[in-house]
Amino acid sequence: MIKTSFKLRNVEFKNRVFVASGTFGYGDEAKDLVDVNKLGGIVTKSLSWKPRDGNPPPRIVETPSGMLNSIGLANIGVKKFIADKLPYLRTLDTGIIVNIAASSVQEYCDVLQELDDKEGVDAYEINVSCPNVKEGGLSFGTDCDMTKEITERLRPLTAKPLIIKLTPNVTHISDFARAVEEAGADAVSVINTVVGMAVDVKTKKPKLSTVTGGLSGPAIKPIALAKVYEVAQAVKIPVFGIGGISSVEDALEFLLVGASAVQVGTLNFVDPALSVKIAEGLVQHAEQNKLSDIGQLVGALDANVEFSVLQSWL
Amino acid sequence: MIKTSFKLRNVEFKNRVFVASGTFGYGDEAKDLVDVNKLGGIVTKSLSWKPRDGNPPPRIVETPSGMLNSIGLANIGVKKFIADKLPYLRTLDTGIIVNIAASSVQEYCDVLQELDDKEGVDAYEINVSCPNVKEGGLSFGTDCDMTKEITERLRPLTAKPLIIKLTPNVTHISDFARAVEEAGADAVSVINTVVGMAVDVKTKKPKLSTVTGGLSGPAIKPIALAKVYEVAQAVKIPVFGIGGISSVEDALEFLLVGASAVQVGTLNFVDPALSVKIAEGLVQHAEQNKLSDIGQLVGALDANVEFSVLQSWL
Amino acid sequence: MLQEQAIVEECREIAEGIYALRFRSPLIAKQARPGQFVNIRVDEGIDPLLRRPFSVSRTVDGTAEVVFNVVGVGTRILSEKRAGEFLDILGPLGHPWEYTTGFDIALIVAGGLGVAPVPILTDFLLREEKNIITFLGARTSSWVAPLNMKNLHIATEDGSKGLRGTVVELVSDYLSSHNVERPKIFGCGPTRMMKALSDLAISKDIPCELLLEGEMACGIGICQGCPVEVVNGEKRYELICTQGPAFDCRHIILPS
Amino acid sequence: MLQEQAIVEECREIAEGIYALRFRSPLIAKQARPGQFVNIRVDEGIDPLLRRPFSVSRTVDGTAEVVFNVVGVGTRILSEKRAGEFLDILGPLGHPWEYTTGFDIALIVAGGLGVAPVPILTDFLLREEKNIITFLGARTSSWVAPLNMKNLHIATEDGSKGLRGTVVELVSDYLSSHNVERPKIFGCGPTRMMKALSDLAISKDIPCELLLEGEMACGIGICQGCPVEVVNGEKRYELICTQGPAFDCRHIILPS
Ligand SMILES: Cc1cc2nc3c(=O)[nH]c(=O)nc-3n(C[C@H](O)[C@H](O)[C@H](O)COP(=O)(O)OP(=O)(O)OC[C@H]3O[C@@H](n4cnc5c(N)ncnc54)[C@H](O)[C@@H]3O)c2cc1C
Ligand SMILES: Cc1cc2nc3c(=O)[nH]c(=O)nc-3n(C[C@H](O)[C@H](O)[C@H](O)COP(=O)(O)OP(=O)(O)OC[C@H]3O[C@@H](n4cnc5c(N)ncnc54)[C@H](O)[C@@H]3O)c2cc1C
Ligand SMILES: Cc1cc2nc3c(=O)[nH]c(=O)nc-3n(C[C@H](O)[C@H](O)[C@H](O)COP(=O)(O)O)c2cc1C
Ligand SMILES: Cc1cc2nc3c(=O)[nH]c(=O)nc-3n(C[C@H](O)[C@H](O)[C@H](O)COP(=O)(O)O)c2cc1C
Ligand code: FES
Ligand code: FES
Repeated sequence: MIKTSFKLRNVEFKNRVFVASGTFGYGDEAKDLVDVNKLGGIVTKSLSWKPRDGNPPPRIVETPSGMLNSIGLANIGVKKFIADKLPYLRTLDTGIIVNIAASSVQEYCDVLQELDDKEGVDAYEINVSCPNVKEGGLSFGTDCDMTKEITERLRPLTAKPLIIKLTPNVTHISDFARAVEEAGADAVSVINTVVGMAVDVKTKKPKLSTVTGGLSGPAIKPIALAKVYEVAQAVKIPVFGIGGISSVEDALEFLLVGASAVQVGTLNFVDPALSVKIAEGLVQHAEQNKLSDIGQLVGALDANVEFSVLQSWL
Repeated sequence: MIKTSFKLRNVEFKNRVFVASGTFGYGDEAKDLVDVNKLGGIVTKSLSWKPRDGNPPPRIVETPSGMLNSIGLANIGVKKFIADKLPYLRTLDTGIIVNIAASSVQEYCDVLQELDDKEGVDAYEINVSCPNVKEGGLSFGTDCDMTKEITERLRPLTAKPLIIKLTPNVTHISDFARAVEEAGADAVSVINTVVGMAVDVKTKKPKLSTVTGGLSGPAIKPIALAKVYEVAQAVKIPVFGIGGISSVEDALEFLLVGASAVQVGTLNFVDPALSVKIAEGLVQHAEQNKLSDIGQLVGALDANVEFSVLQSWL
Repeated sequence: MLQEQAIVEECREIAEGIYALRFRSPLIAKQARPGQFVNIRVDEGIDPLLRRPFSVSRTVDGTAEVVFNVVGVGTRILSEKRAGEFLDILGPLGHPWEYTTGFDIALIVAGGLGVAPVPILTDFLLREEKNIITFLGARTSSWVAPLNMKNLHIATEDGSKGLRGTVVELVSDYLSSHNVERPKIFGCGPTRMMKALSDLAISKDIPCELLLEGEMACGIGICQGCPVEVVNGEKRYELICTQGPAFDCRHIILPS
Repeated sequence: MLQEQAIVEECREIAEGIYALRFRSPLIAKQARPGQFVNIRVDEGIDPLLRRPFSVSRTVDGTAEVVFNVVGVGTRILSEKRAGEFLDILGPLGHPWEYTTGFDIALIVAGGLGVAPVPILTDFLLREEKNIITFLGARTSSWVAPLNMKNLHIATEDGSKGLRGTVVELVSDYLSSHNVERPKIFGCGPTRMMKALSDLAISKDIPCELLLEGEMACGIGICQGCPVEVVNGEKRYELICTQGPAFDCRHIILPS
C-alpha cells in the first residue's frame, strides 16, 4: 500500500491532488463527472462577505495554451455558501478548503469567523489577489506587509490550517512566502494567475471587459514551477503547487520542485475528470518506482544548485 | 503612400518592425532567408566586453506554446563584433541596434564607448537582465535604482538613441519605465523573457542546465501585452513591444496597447521570414483601414479605463 | 450530463464553410432537449485549450448532430474529423427552450448559424403537436429545407432568395398580416437579430425565448465565465451555460 | 539553405513506430550532403512551437527523404502526413561529413535511428569510389538492407539477428581481425554508442567523424541553443547546427 495522504496542521488529507479555487465552483456542479471523494480535497470559489456580481462580460478569452479570466470574484457570499453549499459538501468524503477573498483586512476576518464554527470546513485558503479598497484598489497580494498583516490577523482566529495563496506578480515571491510563514501560515499556495491581456484587433477593444485579467493554463506552467521552486527553497511550510497542470507528468514536476500537493485549475474546464486521473496516476507512478509514499517525491529534484546562480544570465 | 517610418531621437527607422536581441544572431546568419532591408532594424545578440562562452547544454526546452532558454548570453564580445560583424551590418539598408549586456555598470559603459565612434551603429538597447556581480549576482533589472543608475551613467556617453530593455519579472514595471525615462532613456523595450523552469520527470533533473531560464514565445504574449500597456500608460517615451509575436494581428495588438514599434523574437526560429511578412502586413492593414501612417495605430486601444481598476478582482 | 469518447459517424460540408458532424452517443441522443448544447474538445492537445460549445442540431437513432461554421482554429479542426475518429464530448448541457406549455403556435426565428438547433426544436414541437411557422435566413436553408421544417419562410437581405429583408422584418410582416393564436417566439441567431426580435416580441406582447451564445470556458457552471445581465433576478448576472442558453427575452439585457 | 513549402510525396511506416517521409524539393535534393539535416515545421500552429530537425536520409529525383522514430508530439504529427500535403521545410542545414578526402575505406557505424543518414552517406561515398563497410544496429536494418548498403554487418545485443553485441563491439572485432587500410569512421547514433565509438577510434588511431544531436530551437545558428563542448577551439562551445552536426570525435567532449 502506497501512502498518499498528507497532513497539514491538524488535518489529514487523503491525497495530494486538489482542485483549485474558482475552477470547480462550489464543488457540487460537476458531481456527475468527477468522483471528488477520490481527491485530496476541493478548494471552493473565493467567498467574500457579501455576494458579488462579478465583472461584465466578456470574462473569458482563450490565449495560446492558456486563457485569461476576469470573473471579478463573482460569488454567492459566505452566508449563502454556509446555507446552500456546505450541507452538501459536508456529505463528501474529501477535504474542503474554503477560499476567502475580501477588500479589507476586516472582511477577511469576518468571513473566516463566520465559517470557523461550521462543520465541514477543513481549512482556509486566503486569496490575497484582491484590491485593497483602503489603498485605492492596489492588490493586497503585491504588498508584502499587507500580505503578512492579513496572515497575522487571521492566525489567532482559527485552529484550522491557514493557507495563503500567493500571487506570482511580484519580484521576489519568496519574500512573501517567508513573511506569511513567520506570521503563522500553515502552507502557501503558489501560484494565482499572472496578469495578462488580449486585444480584438478588429474592434480595437480589449477582449476582457476589465482590460487586463489573469492568465492561467499550460502556458504559465513554466512560470509556476519556477515560483514554486523559489518558494520551496525559501520556507519550511508545505507548498500547494498550482499552474497549468494538465497531466500526471505535470503534477510530478510540481512535486519534484518542492510542492507538497498540487491543485488542478483551468484544466478542470477541459477535462473535469483530470484531477482524479492525476491522483490515480501518481499512485501508479509510485508503484512503478517502488515508492512507499508519494511524499518521497516532494522536493526530490536532482538539481545542481551551483548552476542555478547562472539564471540571471539568460 | 503610407508612412511606415518612425523616429527615435535623431534616427529615422524605416518601419516599426524589428527582430529581437538573441533571436537573430548578429544579423548575417539568416541572410538567405530574410530580406532584412525590409525591416525597421535588427537588434543584435547581447554583447559584453569580453566574449562569453555561455551556459552548458541543455540551453533550450520547448514548453506549451513557448520555450525556455538559458543561453547564458553567449557572445563573441564587442571587439570581435566590431571587427567581424559590423562591416557586414554597415552594408545593410536597415537600422542596427546593438544590444549590450554586462556584469557591472562600468562594463556597460565600456562596451557602449567602444562602439560609439564606429560607423554602422544606429542605437543601443541595454539588456539589464544581467547579474550584478557586485551584488552577488542579483539581476540589475529587478532593482529599480540600479536600472536607473545604468541609464544615468550611459546617457552622457552617447548622442545616439538609448533604449532600455526591461524585465517583466518585477511587481510594477511602470516604476522602472518612469525611472529610466527620467534618467534620459529615449525608449524602453518591453519585455525580456519571464523566469520559468521545466523538469524531466524521468531523470528528475531540470530540463535546463541552469535550473531556471527565460520563457518566451506565444505563451507569454498576454503577459507582454499587459506590461506594454502598463508602461505605455506611464511614460511618454516610445515603447518597443516584444513577446510572443507570431502574426500581423499580434503586432497590431502591441501597437494598439501603446507600443510604437515591435520586435519579433522566438518566432524567428520558427519562421525566419515572419518579421518581413509582418512589416508588409501592417502596410496592408493600414491600406485596408485607410490610415496614412502606421503610427496612427499606436495606443489606439478603445478601452474603458474606468473598468480597468477592476483588474485586481480576478 | 456525461463526458464521453464518442465515435464520429459522419462529417460533411453542407454549405460553403458550414459542416454537419454526427457522432454516436445514445445517451446524448436520448437526453438532449431543444436548445441544449454539447461542449467538444476538438483536439487532445492543449492548444487550442478550451472546449467549443455547439447546439445539438438533431438526434437520430442514437446519434447526435452539430452544425457549425468554420470561423477559427477550433471549428477548422472539427471540420477535418472523419468517420471512426473519437471525439471527447460533454453533454447535453444547459437549460433548454420551454417547448411544451404556454403557447399553441411556435414561431421559430433563426438567423445565420442560429439555424443549427431548429431541426431538434421542430422535432420536439411536433411531438407536442404544436403548430410551427419557421422563419430562416437564407444561407443554410438549402440544408434544412429538406428536413422537417414546417411552414418555411426564407429571407435574404438582398432578396436574391426568399423574401427581401431581415428575418425579423419577415416575422413582423407576417404577424401584421396574419392572426396568430397563442404564439411563442423561439429565437436563435446573431445578437443584433436577437435584439430586434426581442423588441418585436415585447411590442407585440408575445412570449419569446432566445438562445444565447457567449464565451465559455467550462460549459458546466464551474468557471463563472459566461454571464448575461438579467432584470428582476436574484443577482445581476446569470450563467448562459447552466441557467441558459434559453432565456425569456424579458429577463435578459442583451449585450450591445 | 532555403525555406519552402514542400509537397509530401509519401509517408510510410517502415518498421514499428518508424516512418520514412519523402517530400519534393529539387533544391534540397540537389544541395544536401551526407550528415546535413532539414528543420521541419510539423504544424502551422504554435503548439508544438519549434521546428523538428531530421537528417536527410536519401535524395532521389528531386525529392528528399527523412526517417524518424515517433517519440513525441512532433514526430506523431509528422507521421500522419499524407501525400499532397504541404510541409514547411528549412534546409539543407549544417556542416556535413567530410566524405571525400583523408581515407580510402569508410566504416559506417550507426546505432538506432542513427541509420537515417546512412543511405545518403553511402550514395556519396560510392560516387567518390570509396570502399565501404557498414555496421548497423538491427532494428531498422530491414528497411535499409534492400537499399545500397555495402558490406553490411548487423548487430543485436541479444544476438537474435546478426551478430551478438553492440555495434561498437562489432566494429572493434572487425578491426582486430581485418587489415583495414586508411579507414575513417562515420558514426551516428545514441550518445552512449558515440562515446564508445570515439574511444575506439582514438585507441586505434582512426579518423572519426560523429554526427551529433541536441536540442535545437532554430537550426540555423541564430539562437545559440545547441552547444557542444569542444577542445582546442577558439571558444569553449561550438554550435551543433552550423559547425556540426558532423564533428571530428577528437574535437568534441560528448555530454555524459
Ligand atoms: C451555447 C453555444 C452554442 C453554440 N452553438 C453553435 C452552433 O450550433 N453552431 C456554430 O457554428 N456555432 C455555435 N456556437 C459558437 C461556437 O462555439 C464558436 O463558433 C466556436 O467556439 C468558435 O471556435 P473556433 O476555435 O473555430 O473560433 P475561435 O478561433 O475561438 O474564434 C474565431 C472567431 O469566432 C468568435 N467566437 C469564438 N467563440 C465564440 C462563441 N462562443 N460565440 C460566438 N462567437 C465566438 C471569436 O470571437 C472569433 O472572432 C455556439 C456557442 C455557444 C456558447
Ligand atoms: C541534427 C539532428 C538530426 C536529427 N535527425 C533525426 C533523424 O534523422 N531521425 C529521427 O528520428 N530523429 C532525428 N533527430 C531527433 C529528432 O529531432 C527528435 O526525435 C524530434 O525532434 C522529437 O520531436 P517530438 O516532438 O516527436 O518529441 P518531443 O515531444 O519534443 O520529445 C520527446 C522525446 O524526444 C526527446 N527529444 C526531443 N528532441 C530531441 C532531439 N533534438 N534530439 C534527441 N532527442 C530529442 C525529448 O527529450 C523527449 O524525451 C535529429 C535531431 C537533430 C538535432
Ligand atoms: C476562471 C478562473 C477563476 C478563478 N477564480 C479564482 C478564485 O476565485 N480565487 C482564487 O484564489 N483563485 C482563482 N483562480 C486561480 C486558480 O485557482 C489558479 O490559481 C490559477 O488559475 C492557476 O492554475 P491553472 O493554470 O491550473 O488554472 C481562478 C482561475 C480561473 C481560470
Ligand atoms: C534564445 C533566446 C535568446 C535571447 N537572447 C537575448 C539577449 O541576448 N539579449 C536580450 O536582451 N534578450 C534576449 N532574448 C529575449 C528576446 O529578445 C525577447 O525579449 C523575448 O524572447 C520575448 O520575445 P519573444 O517571445 O518574441 O521571443 C532572447 C530570447 C531567446 C528566446
Ligand atoms: S462557461 Fe463556465 S460557468 Fe458558464
Ligand atoms: S539551434 Fe539555434 S543556434 Fe543551433
